[in-house]
Amino acid sequence: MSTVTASTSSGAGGLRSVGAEAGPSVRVQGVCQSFDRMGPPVLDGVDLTVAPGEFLCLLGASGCGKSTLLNLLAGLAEPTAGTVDVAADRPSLMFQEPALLPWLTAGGNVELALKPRGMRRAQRREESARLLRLVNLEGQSGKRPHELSGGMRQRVALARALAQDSPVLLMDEPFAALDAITRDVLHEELVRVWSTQRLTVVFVTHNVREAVRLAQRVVLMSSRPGRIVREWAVELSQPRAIESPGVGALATEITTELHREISRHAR
Amino acid sequence: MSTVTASTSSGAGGLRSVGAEAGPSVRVQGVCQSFDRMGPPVLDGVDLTVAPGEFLCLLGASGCGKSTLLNLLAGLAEPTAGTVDVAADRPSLMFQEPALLPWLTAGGNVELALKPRGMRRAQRREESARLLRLVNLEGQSGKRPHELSGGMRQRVALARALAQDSPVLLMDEPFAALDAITRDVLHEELVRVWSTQRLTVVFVTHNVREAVRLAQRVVLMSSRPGRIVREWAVELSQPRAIESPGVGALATEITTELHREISRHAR
Amino acid sequence: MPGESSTPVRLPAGHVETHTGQQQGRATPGRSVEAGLDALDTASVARPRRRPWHVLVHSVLPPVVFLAALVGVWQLVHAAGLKPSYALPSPTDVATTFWETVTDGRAAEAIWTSVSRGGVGFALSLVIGTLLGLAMWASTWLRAAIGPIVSGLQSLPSVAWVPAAIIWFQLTDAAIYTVVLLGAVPSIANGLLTGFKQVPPLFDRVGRVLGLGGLGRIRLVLLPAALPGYLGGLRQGWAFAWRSLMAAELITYSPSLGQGLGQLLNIGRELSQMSLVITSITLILLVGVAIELLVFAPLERGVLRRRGLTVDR
Amino acid sequence: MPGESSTPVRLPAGHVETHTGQQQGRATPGRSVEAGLDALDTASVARPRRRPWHVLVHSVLPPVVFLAALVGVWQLVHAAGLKPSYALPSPTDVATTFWETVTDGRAAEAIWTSVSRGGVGFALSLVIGTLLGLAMWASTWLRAAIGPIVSGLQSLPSVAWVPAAIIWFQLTDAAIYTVVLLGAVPSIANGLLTGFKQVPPLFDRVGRVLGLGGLGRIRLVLLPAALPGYLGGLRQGWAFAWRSLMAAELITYSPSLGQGLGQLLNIGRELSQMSLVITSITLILLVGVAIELLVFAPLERGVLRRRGLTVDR
Amino acid sequence: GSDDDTAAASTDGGVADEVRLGYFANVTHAAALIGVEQGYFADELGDGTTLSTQVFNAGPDEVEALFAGALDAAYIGPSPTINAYGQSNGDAIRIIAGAASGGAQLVVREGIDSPDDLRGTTLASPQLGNTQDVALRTWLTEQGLENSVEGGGDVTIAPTPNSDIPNLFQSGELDGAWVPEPYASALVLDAGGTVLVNEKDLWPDGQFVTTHLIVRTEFLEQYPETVDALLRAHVESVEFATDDPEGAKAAVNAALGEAGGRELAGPVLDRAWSELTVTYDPIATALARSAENGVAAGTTEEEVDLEGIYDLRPLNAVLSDQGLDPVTSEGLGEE
Ligand SMILES: Nc1ncnc2c1ncn2[C@@H]1O[C@H](COP(=O)(O)OP(=O)(O)OP(=O)(O)O)[C@@H](O)[C@H]1O
Ligand SMILES: Nc1ncnc2c1ncn2[C@@H]1O[C@H](COP(=O)(O)OP(=O)(O)OP(=O)(O)O)[C@@H](O)[C@H]1O
Ligand SMILES: [Mg+2]
Ligand SMILES: [Mg+2]
Repeated sequence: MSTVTASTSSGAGGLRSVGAEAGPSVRVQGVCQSFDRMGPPVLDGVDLTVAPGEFLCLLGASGCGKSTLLNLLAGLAEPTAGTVDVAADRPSLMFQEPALLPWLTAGGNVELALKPRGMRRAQRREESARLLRLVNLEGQSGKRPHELSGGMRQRVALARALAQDSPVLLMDEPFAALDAITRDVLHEELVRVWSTQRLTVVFVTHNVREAVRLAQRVVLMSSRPGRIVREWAVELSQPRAIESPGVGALATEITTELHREISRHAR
Repeated sequence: MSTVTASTSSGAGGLRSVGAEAGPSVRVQGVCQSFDRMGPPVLDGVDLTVAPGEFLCLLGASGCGKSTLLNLLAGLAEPTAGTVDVAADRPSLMFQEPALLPWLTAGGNVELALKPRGMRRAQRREESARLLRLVNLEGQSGKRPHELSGGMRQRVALARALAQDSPVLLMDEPFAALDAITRDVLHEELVRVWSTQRLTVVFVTHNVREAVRLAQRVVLMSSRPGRIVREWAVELSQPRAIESPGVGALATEITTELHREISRHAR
Repeated sequence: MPGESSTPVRLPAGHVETHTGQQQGRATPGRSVEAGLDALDTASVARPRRRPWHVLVHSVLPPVVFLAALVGVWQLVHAAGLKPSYALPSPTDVATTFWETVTDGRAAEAIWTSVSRGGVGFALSLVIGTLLGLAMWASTWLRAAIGPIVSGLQSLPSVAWVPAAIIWFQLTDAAIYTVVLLGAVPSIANGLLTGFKQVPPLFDRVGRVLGLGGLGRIRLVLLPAALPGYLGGLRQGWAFAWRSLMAAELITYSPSLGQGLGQLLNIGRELSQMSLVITSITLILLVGVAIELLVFAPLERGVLRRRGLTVDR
Repeated sequence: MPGESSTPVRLPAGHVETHTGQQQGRATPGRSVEAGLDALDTASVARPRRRPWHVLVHSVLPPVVFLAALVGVWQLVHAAGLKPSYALPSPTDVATTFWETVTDGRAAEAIWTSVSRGGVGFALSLVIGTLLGLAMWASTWLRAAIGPIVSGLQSLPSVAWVPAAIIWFQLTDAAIYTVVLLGAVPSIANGLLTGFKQVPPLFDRVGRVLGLGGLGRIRLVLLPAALPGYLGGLRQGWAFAWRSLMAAELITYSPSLGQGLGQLLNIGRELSQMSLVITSITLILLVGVAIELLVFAPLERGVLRRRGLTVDR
Repeated sequence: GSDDDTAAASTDGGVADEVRLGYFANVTHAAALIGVEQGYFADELGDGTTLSTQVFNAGPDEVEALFAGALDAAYIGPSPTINAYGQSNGDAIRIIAGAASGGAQLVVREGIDSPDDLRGTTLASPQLGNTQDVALRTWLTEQGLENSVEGGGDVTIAPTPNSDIPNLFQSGELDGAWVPEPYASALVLDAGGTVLVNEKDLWPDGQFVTTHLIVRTEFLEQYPETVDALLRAHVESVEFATDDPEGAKAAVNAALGEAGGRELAGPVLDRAWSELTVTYDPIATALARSAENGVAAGTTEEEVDLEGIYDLRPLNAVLSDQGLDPVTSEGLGEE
């Protein structure tokens, strides 16, 4: 299904040309997902709409279904019920694990994402070097995944996701393995790329401050079953510092709510 | 080497009986490690001593050699130069990735760590259920790794590490994939287990607040080459709240230093 | 500060990609090229239990259609007279011979003789091959000493062993088993080694960190990790065992040893009786297919499913 | 607030485990049981380049010792007179025959004939088997239709094909290649399929997320991911090809086809000349070992090393 | 089969507990087939000795089994016999009787009427260096047609297993074949071939050896009484075959079926039978000449010294007991 090209009637118009006024970038309606017939569904009636160019952060307890939802958005699975619409030929997804191909070098992994874009060899090499520089991995492009540290692998995966140049970017805890400083740098880069290229970003994280630092909207999911339970619009202006009081205040509020939500369900 | 049983002269005395007064639990002296003869060494003259029962947090930029150092402590690799002494038959190590065995269920993975302890089957089952309950995974013991979320896998790995019941516990970013609430709960559990069982813990994290929340001593590593550059003794009393001002203040100090350290080397 | 900013907006048709739970998009024309590949991709999503007609259409029909086509082509070639009928008998001739062979009990006897020999030989090879593989894994010295020879042995034709086997074991079942063992053991040992070599080193390190000794690591970590590759080795090992058995059966026939499929085939050849040759080939093939379907395919499916490797594709 | 709390303390001997960079702990007695296993474990750590005598001791010596032991046992058995010397010739007899065969050029001719046939046959099988494997992977229907039959074909002895091949292609090289193809193609196709099945589904999903089409995913993701398993399949495929070739050569002899190793073996058997039989077996084995050492072992080592799978154990 | 090398010695030394007899499921081994089918062997061996039979597909396999001590006596063709004798330096085996003679022909496709027509053709023989192969090469050379083991010359000789010859002949791949019975008859009757040369015509008295009865030397020395019993049964079979051809043919066909083979079609069996002579005479002259021819034809490197290959004393004793004429070894062994 990942290669579905517009299954609805009139097949006109490039998919990339979806403007802000054209409709939401992502629309999830009444989506349910269960993995075994016996247990409770993992997702149960999720409704979510993301406007083009919006930066959305998804929060929720561990195991509540965030990755499952991203998989559905990326078209890697079919929902058991409900519909998922994504206004992109192929949304780019950064998996929770780095998911690098072990037989390719760091550079090779990034270049692989450039191939479907029809780039020539030399151009690919150049672009992948630029992206690796962006994620602070200059000069590491010849290393194979098993020779990289955990955080370095995650950064290669980030570079690969950016290489796809898709208007919709789905990210599953992309900065979990990075030190505070590197992460700060990448936060800045991500915000820059997002605003200049008008990307639609769905960003999963466990770091509430990070969510507030980045997002225009923060969405909280409940667990067992996974549903959208709360939303916050973040009206702070960019750039925001992650340790700023404004971010801290909203983060505290969200954490409290998260705490309440989790204590209601989890145990 | 991992199964070396005291290669030095007098083979008397149980290894587990090393008391606080007996000497350091971990001693690293002038350790160098390089992976290829050409490039600069990853670790270059690392000296580190950890007292029995001490809780030490290791901070450092992504790729500075923290995991490499833990591997050396766990006896999974030999240093290119220098000596590594660990006062434990077999230190328990939680890898940066969950490293679960895919053909075993969550429970089976935990039970595997109980086998070398000579437990009977029924006892193993019981103990693994207890540990999974500890990490908030009650009732998930029959699931296989590929059916678990990222955070759940990490928690199974934590349960497995605890199952080993070794006096030395090495942890490589164990809570990176967990939501704030679950992590708080596990922080408490870890501190409880550590203080009741007088464990020696070496804990790698990128979350400076987490480090201050948990550690007695925080150690900062430089990168390229990896060396110990700064230490802080944390004199706050346990239990500490991760969002408490005391933790925040020290965390800010450490972050500043980390920032300085990283800007000196990284770029 | 919190506020619901998600006002539903109409989606312009044709500009969005839709995935629905009803999978109705699947049949859209133009996708059929990729459908074959894509239909296999969605593993681990709950799906309705396969109904009987589904099994029929997807598992039983294809081989039947294929076989029917094969027989059809054969009949056509026969009818066209490209080859004289003693060289290429007609399907009906073969069916008659086949039926005779089955009804007069020779088929059952031959199958039983061969399969029981093959089973015993393979079981022995399994034990010896696995032990040899383990020993070669554990000892670098042994691996250096006999590794290339074991691989070389794999490429020695079974007939090469026949004289040696006869010299040592005379015309007994032992000689036949020797030939079978020499055919299958290297393949199984090599399969195990190949499986071991592909085990991610992380698993072995996990075993060491958990305090498992060398043997414990092999038993609890390495062997299960290498299982998929090892199964592949077993499958090939069976093929070697079975083929070696056929070669061994060609040497001699003795009432006391019973008449196996290999001998049946040889009789067909000796008598230049193509329909008997084809009948024997069909019987040998049937046994091979049955072993595959009853033993290896379910084993493999079980192993792969247990570790979340895609089976449904 | 910061303070150095790390005062070095004397470590009590015997209570700590020591890893040193000099690896001097390795030779400690009492560890020898595990040493074999452990010595293999420390992959990916820089080590000094192997010196020539090291290569000699660890790679050349073991097989030489093993072969010497084998010849020694053989000589003993011969000297003990358990078997008459026409049944079990002495090592010297065989050495003489071997030397004659080599010096009069028959060995070189036979090896060249067989290896060139084997090479061509295997190259063909490689192409056909890979394409067949890919087709079976891509189409569920095809897999259901011919999957079990392909597996069954693997267990059909090559001799079964000889009459059919001769009828269709007469006594030409084509008949020989047919037999070789029928032996090797199923094995290669199955090896590829097995390799594909073991590819972690994550890799395929990565390919899909990156926007690669079905063919792109196969070429850029699936094939490289399955490479280690596929290589195993090729190795077995070669074994099948080579054994089938020997079978074909044993049966078809024609001056126009040249004389291969299989025919040499057959002549030995026809003339009841055990020393020629053993010479041919040795030659066949040598070729097998050479192919393993020159082709498959380096290939496998390269593939495994590139993806950080432990090679040094 | 049996577990021990040499059939365990019984008390009186002359009688074996078991005798392991090998033969082919082929009409040229008619003596063996009849003897087993009619129970002659079992009767003569008596209760003290068990008969176990092994059916082989090829001479070399049979020789290997003899060498290995897995077989005590065997019906076998002359060329494997000579090889076995030569390779063991005259140790391993002895010929104790003949079993069949004649029955080999050069059958060619239509249109070949004289040796000259053979120029440029491909002819088959059953096996490189076997009796028919040597005969074919010798005859071609006598006719002035060049041929060689390596190929080339006026006629190409393609050694091909008997069983594959009819198909190849019919498909036009072969122009002819020098084959033994029943393949010659099958070629003539089923494949439309014509006989260009009948090997009979090339030998004095039309007699040349096709099948022998041989035993392991050790067995012969250890169990003379058992060997006598074997020979008595063998002579009985031969007598039956000559006295009652119809009964013999039926017995052969039945035995073929029982030995795992298929019965021959009536006409083929009739023709084969008429070409073949079942006899206990080993026809020693022919064996010697056949060995010489082998060297001349280039299929044997050095001539095997046949001196001592025969031990016909037991056979002659049996024959004289029954009032039959003795046979001769032509100086190649004991009589
Ligand atoms: N293939 C599968 N088979 C069965 N259950 C699954 C499968 N994949 C996910 N689940 C279950 O679905 C639930 C949600 O998983 P998911 O990975 O979406 O969580 P998550 O929100 O991403 O958690 P985390 O923050 O820990 O990554 C979990 O309870 C998990 O056990
Ligand atoms: N097997 C290897 N071969 C070559 N280089 C390696 C290997 N393992 C690690 N390295 C290099 O060593 C350095 C340190 O790696 P390490 O995994 O110890 O970092 P880390 O401090 O754990 O980083 P992170 O916080 O990102 O996990 C990295 O630059 C990495 O590229
Ligand atoms: Mg997740
Ligand atoms: Mg690390």
